[in-house]
Amino acid sequence: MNFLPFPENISTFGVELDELAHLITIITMTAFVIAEGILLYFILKFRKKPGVKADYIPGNSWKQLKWIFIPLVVIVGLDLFIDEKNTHAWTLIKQNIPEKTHYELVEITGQQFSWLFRYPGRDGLLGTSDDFTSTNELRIPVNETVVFYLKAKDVLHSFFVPAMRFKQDAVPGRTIKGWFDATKTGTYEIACTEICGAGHSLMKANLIVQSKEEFKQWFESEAGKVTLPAPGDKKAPEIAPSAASGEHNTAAAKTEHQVASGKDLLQAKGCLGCHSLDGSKLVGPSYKGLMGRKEMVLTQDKEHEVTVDEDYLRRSITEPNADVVKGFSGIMPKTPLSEEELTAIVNHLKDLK
Amino acid sequence: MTAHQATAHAEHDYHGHPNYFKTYFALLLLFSLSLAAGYLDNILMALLLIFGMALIKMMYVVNNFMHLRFEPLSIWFAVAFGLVCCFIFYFGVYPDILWVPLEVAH
Amino acid sequence: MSTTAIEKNNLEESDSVSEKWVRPRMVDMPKGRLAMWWLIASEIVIFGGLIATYILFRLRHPEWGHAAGHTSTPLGALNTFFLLTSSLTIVLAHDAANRKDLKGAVRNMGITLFFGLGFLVVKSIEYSTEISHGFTLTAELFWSFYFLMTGLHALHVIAGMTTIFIIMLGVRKGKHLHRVEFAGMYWHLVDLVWILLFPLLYIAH
Amino acid sequence: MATEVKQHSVSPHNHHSELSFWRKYIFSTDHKVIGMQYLLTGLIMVFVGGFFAYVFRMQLAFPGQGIPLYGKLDANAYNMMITMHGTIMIFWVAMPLLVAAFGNLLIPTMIGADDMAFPTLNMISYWVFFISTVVLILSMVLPGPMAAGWTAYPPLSANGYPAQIDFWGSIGGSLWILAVALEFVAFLIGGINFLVTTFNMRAPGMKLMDMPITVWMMNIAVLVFMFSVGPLVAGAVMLLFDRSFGTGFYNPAVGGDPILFQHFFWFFGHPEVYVILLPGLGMVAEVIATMARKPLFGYKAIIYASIISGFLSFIVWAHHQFIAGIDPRMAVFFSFTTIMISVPFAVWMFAAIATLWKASITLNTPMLFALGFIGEFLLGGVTGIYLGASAFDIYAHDNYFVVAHFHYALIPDVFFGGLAAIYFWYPKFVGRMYNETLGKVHFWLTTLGFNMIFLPLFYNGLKGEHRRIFDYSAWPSLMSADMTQNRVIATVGMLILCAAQIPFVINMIHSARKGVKAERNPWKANSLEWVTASPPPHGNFETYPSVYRGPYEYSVPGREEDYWPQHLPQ
Repeated sequence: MNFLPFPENISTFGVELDELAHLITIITMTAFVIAEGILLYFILKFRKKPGVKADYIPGNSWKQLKWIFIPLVVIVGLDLFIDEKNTHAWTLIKQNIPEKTHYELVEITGQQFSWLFRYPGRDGLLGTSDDFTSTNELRIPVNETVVFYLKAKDVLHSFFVPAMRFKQDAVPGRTIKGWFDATKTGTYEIACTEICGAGHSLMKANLIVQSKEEFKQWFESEAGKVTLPAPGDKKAPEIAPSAASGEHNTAAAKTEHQVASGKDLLQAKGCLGCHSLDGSKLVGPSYKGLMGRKEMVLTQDKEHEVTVDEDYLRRSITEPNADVVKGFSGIMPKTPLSEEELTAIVNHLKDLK
Repeated sequence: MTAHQATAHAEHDYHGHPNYFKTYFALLLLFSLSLAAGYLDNILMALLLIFGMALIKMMYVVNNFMHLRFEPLSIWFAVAFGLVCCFIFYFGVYPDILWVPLEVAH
Repeated sequence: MSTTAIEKNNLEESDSVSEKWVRPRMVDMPKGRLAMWWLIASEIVIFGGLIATYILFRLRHPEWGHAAGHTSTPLGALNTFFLLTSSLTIVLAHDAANRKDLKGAVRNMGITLFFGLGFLVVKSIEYSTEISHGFTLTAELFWSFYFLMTGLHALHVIAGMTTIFIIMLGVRKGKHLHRVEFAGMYWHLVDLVWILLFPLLYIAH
Repeated sequence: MATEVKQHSVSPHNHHSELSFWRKYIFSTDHKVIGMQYLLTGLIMVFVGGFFAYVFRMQLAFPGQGIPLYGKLDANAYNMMITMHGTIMIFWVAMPLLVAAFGNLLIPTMIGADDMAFPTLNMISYWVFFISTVVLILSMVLPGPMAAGWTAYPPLSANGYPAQIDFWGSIGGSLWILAVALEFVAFLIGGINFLVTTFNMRAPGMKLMDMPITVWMMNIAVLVFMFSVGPLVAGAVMLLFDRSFGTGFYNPAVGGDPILFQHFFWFFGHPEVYVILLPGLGMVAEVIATMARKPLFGYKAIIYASIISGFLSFIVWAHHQFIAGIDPRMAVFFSFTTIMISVPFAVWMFAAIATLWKASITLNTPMLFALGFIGEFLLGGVTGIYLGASAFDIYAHDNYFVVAHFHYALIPDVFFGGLAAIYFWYPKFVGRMYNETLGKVHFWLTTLGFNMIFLPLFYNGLKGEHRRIFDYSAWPSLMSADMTQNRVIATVGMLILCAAQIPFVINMIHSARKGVKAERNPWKANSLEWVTASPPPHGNFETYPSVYRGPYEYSVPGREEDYWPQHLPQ
């Protein structure tokens, strides 16, 4: 029976969660209706009638108190039953990962106002140089257990997929390991449910569940685009990437002083989370054909027009909310960038068509 | 108001004052012992000694100087429940700080 | 808080004429002392929460041992000595006040204030040496905890000293003798917290 | 009880009349005046908090359009408003109204004392509270107001990490922390006053088990508050240091831990909601027992149940953090304790309903509000079982199911319980009867408005609508027709709830001057506050009453009158 207005469930453990919800509803709602019924009945039946005095039932003897303690014992019994079912569901979802031969791996990083997803690349290991990332779009194969490593870059976020009945807070300074899976293909919404600042309500991502072949094909095309550094340098740390490699945040594990290309930096620093490359309007203005474009800009809410040139780009990265493009809200966080990274990004943005 | 009755009680409230000087010297002795224990090589032994003596000192101060020994049981209960709350908080937060690998997010 | 059990057994005892000391009931305690005990219970929870967190972090960061090494144990020991003796003198002051010996009470309270002042002086010496060595509030998390806990404790020492001073003025004129006890209890609380802080911050390397 | 005979002089405070205006009304040490001051501050702040609710409810129902009386709302202002709405409604309305105002008004009069144990300390506690209100309003106006929810989780509440420390840029948030800390100090001082008065200044012959249940509840509430607030005071100081000086208590890069503050906050947070709940329950039980002319069912059972709930409330806090990154094994333990803590309040509900068995109920306004409390709170308690189950909480955490649950648990307590108490003791402390019809209109409109807001939100919550979102247009699944319609219904319900308060304000102000003069015991109740004149003179009682029986001896067989006041020898 499925009378609660849940959205359609696509995960295996979601079924268990729905069952628990319906069990609790049946138990608690019957108790609620009985209690309300008795309350209303008593109110109507024992209204003040002239000449009729109330009874003296102080309720201090066991005979009278049993009217409270018997329903109480029933409630405690039902509660324990609910708690047993709940512990079963909780240990299934949160405490242990089902034994499977092959796991899909993904590293999810929440940052202010976008989600970054990192796939293990051809070698199947996260944290190696052939990983590739995507922003605000998580692709997983259907009927496959996906093991995730949830992290947060700056403040608390919360990874919530209503369709999969799955939610887990991302905490800076921790890597939370867990799993989820999907049994139906399609596109579903991902939301952030822990308040994380002004752009909290724009922090949306899409979960795209694909059939195995489609996923494999997409995976190959993405993995191919990654430019591998000199083959000798292939590091292969064990699965948990977090503690092992130092700054695993930059897309390619850089050799000592060679700065990652502007494009990878846009990805790694999460710029593409809010600014699109193909002209579509996301949280922030798009990068398409940015150089030399005329923009209406608000500086200390004085509206004036500015042509986009190098120092405007540099200033709007270091001082994001100094001049805000009209129609957007000034919520871009200050991201710490070294001088070379800043010049790399600005040069990349300049020759973007 | 039980004013006059309370003062009558207050006179012979503290039968036989706890000997303050004796308590003081006991505290000094424990204090110097815990200082000496600081230089023990066996770390665990030293820590146990030091904090054990700190607890004994606290018991002395509370019982003799603050006269807890002569107070109604509810006051014992209040002080004890305060400590119980701290322990509940300690054991509640313990797993989240000590069983989690420390990483540095930047 | 259900004191009915206690009240029942007190009922029978108080009728017997024995000279045996009877544990007073809550209702017979003077108001001030009852209030002081509740205040001490809430202070215990505040410092308790802070110390519990500090212990958790010490267990999590073993490397703080070397940072803790830079706290000067001799100065800490001197402070502990100051507070212990001032605890003794404030109790003697309370004892003197009970015996209505005004001069003794004022003298003892004066000594307590002196030791309290000594504690603050030693504390400021410690702070200045540490900060000059570069261990400021934001140097390392250990130092943040160190300055937070000792700073909060020092504030309580100052609050304790001002109450003792105000009550001392009253006692000199023979008023409010029962308040000496309350200042004493607050001072013992401050000493109690220091007894726990001293090993945690100074000895545990 | 040992029958010590206690002689009493006439109340020593009769020199009250020639005090100056300032000493008599503003800096008064009379517990009744201080109670009224808390009540008025609470009632004013309910309109401030309510205005914020009005603004963001309008924004949620009609996103993007200008809001009358406010204009366009942007994301930062929205975050600030939900933070302030939560903070004000809990710390500046529920606590002063239920714990401080009625604690000050009722405890001395109900136990037959002339005033609180420490009158000047009582006055200081109100003025510390007043300063905290001023600091709170300042914190809303100054730059950088707190915009991280009323729970203020770091790193967001500590300017995020790497912390851009600009002390003056984020002065608003720091003042918010200071205001809440000052409010804690005020309630600590007030609490100690309540405890000492109850334990030390009871009327002769009044054993602990003869005290009305309201006095018991106030004391348990204050004790639970006192023991739970400690760690949060330490936590708030650490947060203030993080915000202003860049220390790293909650900054993972330096070794701190953001989860630590959540533990600090909720170790205080959960006992806090019982601090608000217990006084409301106590006063509603008074009203039900008096209006049903029947002894409160199972007086001792309720008291022991409440004491147990006081203890349990300390081991239950992590159910707010099931999915906040704590160790999953902890959630199993806290899920069990959370479901167990619903048991004492089930005892409360059954006892309240059992009191009505074979009673003779007069349905006037206080009784209507009291029964409304029981009816609404049942749903609040029942939905608590959902969220206590950690597995369901995976789905329901931080979405509108939680919002609807805690409003169903808090609003019956503060609105219905508080208003039942205001109407019940209005004749006693103002000296005039309120207008019955205006009272009933107020009740039915409030019930309609309240249910109209939060029932649809249960539905939206189950559909996955998560909370604290400024504009849902980014999520097509949440913009479906039925959910947007529910949001509009909720906003209309909120407007009805606001409109319902107009008859209340008219009733209070009008009857204060032109209402019928109230006699000493209009409801024929037993407890001691109905012994003195209404409004009670400065020293409360001309001659101090002694107590011979429990407070709930209604319709005792063999007596012609159906009530038996505590102070009558037989």
